[in-house]
Amino acid sequence: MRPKACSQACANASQVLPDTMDFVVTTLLNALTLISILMLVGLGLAISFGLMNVTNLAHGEFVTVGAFAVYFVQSVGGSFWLGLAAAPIAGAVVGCILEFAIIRHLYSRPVSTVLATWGVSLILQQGLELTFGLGAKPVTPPIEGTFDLFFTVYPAYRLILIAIAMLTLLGVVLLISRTSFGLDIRTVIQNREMAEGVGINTRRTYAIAFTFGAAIAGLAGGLVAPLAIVLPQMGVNYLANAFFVVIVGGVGSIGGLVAGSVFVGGLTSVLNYQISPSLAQAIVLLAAIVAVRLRPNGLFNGASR
Amino acid sequence: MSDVLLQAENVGIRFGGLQALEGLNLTVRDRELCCIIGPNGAGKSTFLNLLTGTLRPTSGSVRFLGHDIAGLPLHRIARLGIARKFQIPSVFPSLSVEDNLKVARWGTSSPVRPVGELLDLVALGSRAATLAGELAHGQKQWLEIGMALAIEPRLLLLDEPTAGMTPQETLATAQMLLRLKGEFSIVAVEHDIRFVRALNCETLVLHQGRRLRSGPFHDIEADEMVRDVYLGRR
Amino acid sequence: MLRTLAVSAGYGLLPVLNGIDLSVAPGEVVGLLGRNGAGKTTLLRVIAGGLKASGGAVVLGDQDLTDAAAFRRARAGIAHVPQGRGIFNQLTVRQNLEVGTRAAMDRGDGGIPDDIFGYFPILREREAQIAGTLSGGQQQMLAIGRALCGLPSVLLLDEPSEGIQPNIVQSIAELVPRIARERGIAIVLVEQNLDLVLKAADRCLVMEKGRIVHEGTPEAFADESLLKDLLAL
Amino acid sequence: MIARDRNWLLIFAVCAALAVVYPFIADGYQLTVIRDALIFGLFAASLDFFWGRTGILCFGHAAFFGIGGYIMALVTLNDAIPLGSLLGILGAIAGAAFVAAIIGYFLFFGGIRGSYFTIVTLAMGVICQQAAVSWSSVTGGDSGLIGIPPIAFDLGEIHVDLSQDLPSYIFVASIVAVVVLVLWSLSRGRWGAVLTAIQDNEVRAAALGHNAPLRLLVTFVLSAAIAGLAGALYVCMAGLVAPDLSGLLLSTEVIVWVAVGGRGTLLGPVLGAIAIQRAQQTISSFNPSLWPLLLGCVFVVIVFVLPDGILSIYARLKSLFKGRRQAQ
Amino acid sequence: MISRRTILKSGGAAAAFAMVGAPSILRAADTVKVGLSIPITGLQAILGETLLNCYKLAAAELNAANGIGGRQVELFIEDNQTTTKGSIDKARKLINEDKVDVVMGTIISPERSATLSVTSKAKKLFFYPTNFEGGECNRYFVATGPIPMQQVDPMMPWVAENLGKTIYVMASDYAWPQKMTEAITAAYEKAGGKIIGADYYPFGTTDFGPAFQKIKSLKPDVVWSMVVGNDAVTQLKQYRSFDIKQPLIAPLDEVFNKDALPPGVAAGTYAPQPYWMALDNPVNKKFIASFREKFGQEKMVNGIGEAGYNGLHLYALAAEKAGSLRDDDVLKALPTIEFDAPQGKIRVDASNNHTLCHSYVGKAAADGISYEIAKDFGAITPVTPYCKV
Repeated sequence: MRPKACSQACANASQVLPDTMDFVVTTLLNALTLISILMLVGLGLAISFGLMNVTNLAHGEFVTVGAFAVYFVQSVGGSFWLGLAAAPIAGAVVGCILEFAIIRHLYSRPVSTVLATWGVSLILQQGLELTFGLGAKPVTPPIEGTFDLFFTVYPAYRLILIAIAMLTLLGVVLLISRTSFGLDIRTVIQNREMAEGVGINTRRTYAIAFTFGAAIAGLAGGLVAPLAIVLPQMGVNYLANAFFVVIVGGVGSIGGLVAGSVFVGGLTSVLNYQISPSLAQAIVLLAAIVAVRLRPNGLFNGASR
Repeated sequence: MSDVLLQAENVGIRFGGLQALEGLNLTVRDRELCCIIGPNGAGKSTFLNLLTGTLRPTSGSVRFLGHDIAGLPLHRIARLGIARKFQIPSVFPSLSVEDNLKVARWGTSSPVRPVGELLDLVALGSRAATLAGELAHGQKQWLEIGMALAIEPRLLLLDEPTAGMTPQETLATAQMLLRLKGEFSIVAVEHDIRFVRALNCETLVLHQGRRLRSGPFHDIEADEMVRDVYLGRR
Repeated sequence: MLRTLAVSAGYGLLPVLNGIDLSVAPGEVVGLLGRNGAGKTTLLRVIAGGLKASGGAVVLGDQDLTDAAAFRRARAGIAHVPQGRGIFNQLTVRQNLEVGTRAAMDRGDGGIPDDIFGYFPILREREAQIAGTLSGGQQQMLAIGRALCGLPSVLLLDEPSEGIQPNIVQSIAELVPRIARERGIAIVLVEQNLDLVLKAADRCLVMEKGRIVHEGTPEAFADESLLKDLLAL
Repeated sequence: MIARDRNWLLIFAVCAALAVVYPFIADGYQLTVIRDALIFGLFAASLDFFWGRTGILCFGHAAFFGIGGYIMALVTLNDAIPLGSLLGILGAIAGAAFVAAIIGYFLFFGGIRGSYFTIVTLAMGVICQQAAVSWSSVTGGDSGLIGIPPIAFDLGEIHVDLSQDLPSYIFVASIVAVVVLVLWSLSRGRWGAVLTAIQDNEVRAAALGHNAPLRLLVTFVLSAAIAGLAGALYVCMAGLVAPDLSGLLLSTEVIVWVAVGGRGTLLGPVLGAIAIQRAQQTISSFNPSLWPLLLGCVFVVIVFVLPDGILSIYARLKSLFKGRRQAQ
Repeated sequence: MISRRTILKSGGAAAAFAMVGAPSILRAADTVKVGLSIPITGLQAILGETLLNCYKLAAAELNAANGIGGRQVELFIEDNQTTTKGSIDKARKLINEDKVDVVMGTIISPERSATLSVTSKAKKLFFYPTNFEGGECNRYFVATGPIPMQQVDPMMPWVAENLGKTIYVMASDYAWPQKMTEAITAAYEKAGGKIIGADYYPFGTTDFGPAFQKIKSLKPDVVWSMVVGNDAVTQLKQYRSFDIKQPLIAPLDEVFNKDALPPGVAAGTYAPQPYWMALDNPVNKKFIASFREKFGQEKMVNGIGEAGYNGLHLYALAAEKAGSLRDDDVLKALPTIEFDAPQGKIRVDASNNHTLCHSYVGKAAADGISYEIAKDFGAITPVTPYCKV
């Protein structure tokens, strides 16, 4: 008997279970967890890739650096929350150095940016490995156990993750739309030379925006650290999906980012339950390609323009 | 009526809630020259996009040699015989002038004019080996007209062909077009009144998406209403 | 007010400016004429900082700005309205003006000066509209208005008439000298449209191959033969 | 332009001469090393034909290499199929081309260009590797398919048997030489000029009657087909095919080879592939953990110091020399 | 570089001459060259390090005891980068350039297949230490690790009796777990159990939430995880956070638990292995002691490393008995000898070149690192209907 055949039959059998609410709520929360992570990683990319048109293949390493920050703080005796506070700072520091040393010299050379940032990603991975040694790093979650949600029990830490992700998103939306720095960013993105001409220090604005994106990715890394593996090579697991989120959702808008995250994350979670997870992943990526063909400007085009 | 090349009948287009163009008619006969003028935002470029099939009208119809060309891919439209010169000069900067013209000729199945003749027509004979990106602004515009000629068009659409040109370049361009007038039809959208005056052709004046006046240019120039909304008084 | 001393510049190895000496006083409008490729736009870019000078100096009052970044020059009081206007299409009219005040952050109160709407009442009307949907003429007014929000002492206008319908060109021709006088701004006006220049400028310069070859009052330029000679009309 | 052509042909001739002389000075093992490096050189040239001519970076090119390899393996491992090696090669080329045509259709006609294309192809590579691992009934799963025989077939009078080192080296070297020459003549002629035009301004090219998406698609398909050929050759020489031959790592490596060798030169990537692989194996024997670090630095250094690749050193030296002579 | 190669070449020529002249092992001037293809970088680097150390230990032990037939053992260590291409290149280099007498090492299947494709063509002996799914069969291929039937067949009745009658399988999506699941299903059904679900996750999965949701709704008695490598870390962390009570069987070992897992997450899990550090016999005690003395007191060792260590010793014994390093001679002698390994006495089966391995179920202690032996099934003969060498 092929084990896969069983997997199908069992999946079907499980769908007729009576506690539908449990199923729906858990699926929803699973999807939300994934969406939250994708959204946070994608948020930084939406800024660098979507707005500044910088294809940064070292973006995954910001996630890694954030996760390592949590590991490091814990390993010297600090609490998880201290580590989580250090994560975006670590991401920001690395992002700032990367922007200063490499990216800013390559704004007009997109293909070179791809090469250089991939190189940086290799250097960072190997550097982390040389510094912290081989293998996965242990990170302990701040709270163990589950939380009772009437219909189901769900890991408490995942609920915290979702909440922090939503708050961060809200913060970014407010920052971009309500503050004068947000206005500067939007100005620089639209017409760099003219922004410089009205007295905005565009280099600084770009550097800050890029650093900010790296900080959010670092935060994402800190948040996933207790949940997933912490390893110098972990970043690549998030990179491709995050790019997809940005492309599918439509470049240049927060709404698009949310739409993209819901599309990729939601579809992955739901399909994962229905079919073989490998197939599910392939289908999600193929669906994303088709979505991009049908809506080249993104699922959410027009909203920001 | 068999010599009608392009016919726009009662054309209108609406973007979202905005009626951008309404009730426009234009008939271009074979080897005819005509101009479209009007204030900014009058819808000239939109109208040109409708004529080239880039946009599909929400009402009325545009037919080229009897075909509906709306929504066809650009290269198909080019192969039907519609050449277009863009507002911003768009040549291929990393190819030489000669290669620019060659690439243009290769776009059609049966190019007629040899490259040498094209070079002479647009007065770039001495710069054949220069990279197009290094040409002066006006020369780029001319090269682009040369590229449009290379595909042996039935109809040449020019979007502000003299934008950024000095007065003397503008006049030279007008003379170039007058020389070509007998070979195919030309529709030019233009701001520069001197240029339109030099062409002195049938002219359509747009205003707020509608036809304001049409007729020979000297009639238009004298028209009170056109002077009011567009030309201004001295 | 604004002086350039033997400024030269170029793109790559191609020299465009060869030792330009230019001086503009507060309240004065200087028209810059010349053929395409003479270097007019390049000169404005060098003054505004979009392009580095390869030699010479750019001085504003007693500040040497030759090596300053473009945004520093803007903050020092040089406002540039480039060809094509450079409006932030996706921002509202008001946001465009607000961004314009960035240049004045060290000098002004950060607010949009009221008299901007006096010059351009249409901007108040359209305050909440997305700038990209304005007509060309309105965008030109917004560009000038935005430049004024930075409380500049020097205003560089590059082809304000380009792509603008004739009747709006006329009103710009009237506004430019008025702005210069009322606000004491030195204005450099680059134009192809001879009528506009002759109407608005106090003094006219003719450039050719990167040099200033002729200087005179607009009245002197009214002489047709001189114009033909200089501009090859 | 003509001087550049002469330079290229000169370098090509030198390389060809070296390739002819090499079997006389090398032993069998060294021949196989260079032979395999040449196959990856062919792979690099295939990527360069697309990337160098269109300016669009494909980050999943190993997918086509892997598809070619798997098809070759499946055909030659199936005893029922006659003319196994020959059909395998043809099938590998056709299979890679077919997949490229499908993906390319969606992307090019969907208006996907630039970084978007890069990212989507990156994901394509990930899917391909995952499919090769999961679909184990056909692909042999993560351990791949082993026992692929060396290329051997009879075609009329011609008898081809590449089980020995020297014949296989000659076969591979000739294929690489021919393909590189053909791609080069394609890319400098009409085809190349139109592609350059599309790269410069696609809308303009379309308005002149060029079917830009189709041109890009055909170029992409051709490039993928050659990658498939390279994959087919490699698995026969190696005797097996495995999922990571279509994976992200190989996709990355081939980009480095092209970038180091010189994008758009076709010959440079072949040399880059050989040089880097030799360096990699040597350094790895000496200190394993140094290589990834060094690879990363190579990426960064290339971008800043040698953006046109090693082949440009020759042209640079020449112009430097000329400049000096003029200065004197 | 050139001089070194020349020396190697002349050395090779001398060896060839010596072989023709005197077909014996007794030429103490030469060394026995053992080529190691190890994943030192790449995905399997943690396990690679332990494996390499075990080879070094075995070589040091042999050399301290007069080598192999009086000849010192020389290790040629190459990093195969955990890739197919790297494994092929390095195997070729070891055989053709370094002219090694035997190739050993590799961990995951692609490394093994790639190395095997080179060694089998060159008719060179290749010793593979890792637990594998079986299926590959070659005269010159010697497996010193267990195949699924050795681990699973004796264990399933015990699982059915002690842990429960239904199992849910979650695994990485590749050949070993798929073959394992087939073996588990067959043996478990014979023992009266039932596999009620199996899901295979692609490598690099960051969220296993849907699997835990299934576990909650399917309510199996036992969860059997074959999520491996880095993903195992993610999977275990999340498994704990969902607060699932069922016993978990997971293919972990002391090295992985210590170097890769957060403290305690593996506590209480079961694992079938041919070797555990907790084995109470003098050979194992000595093995662990000398391992720790050489590489550090806190170091752990696992079944893969032990199988590598065994492989080199088995080779040495066989070569000594054959009095020759020729591959065919060593192969002939190999099934006739026995080695007193840390896991117990082992020998290579003549019919398939697989090794008779012991089978134990270990249960992880509260620290999540070390194991206690939950059940000893004794030594199991490898039975491979598909393979006859």
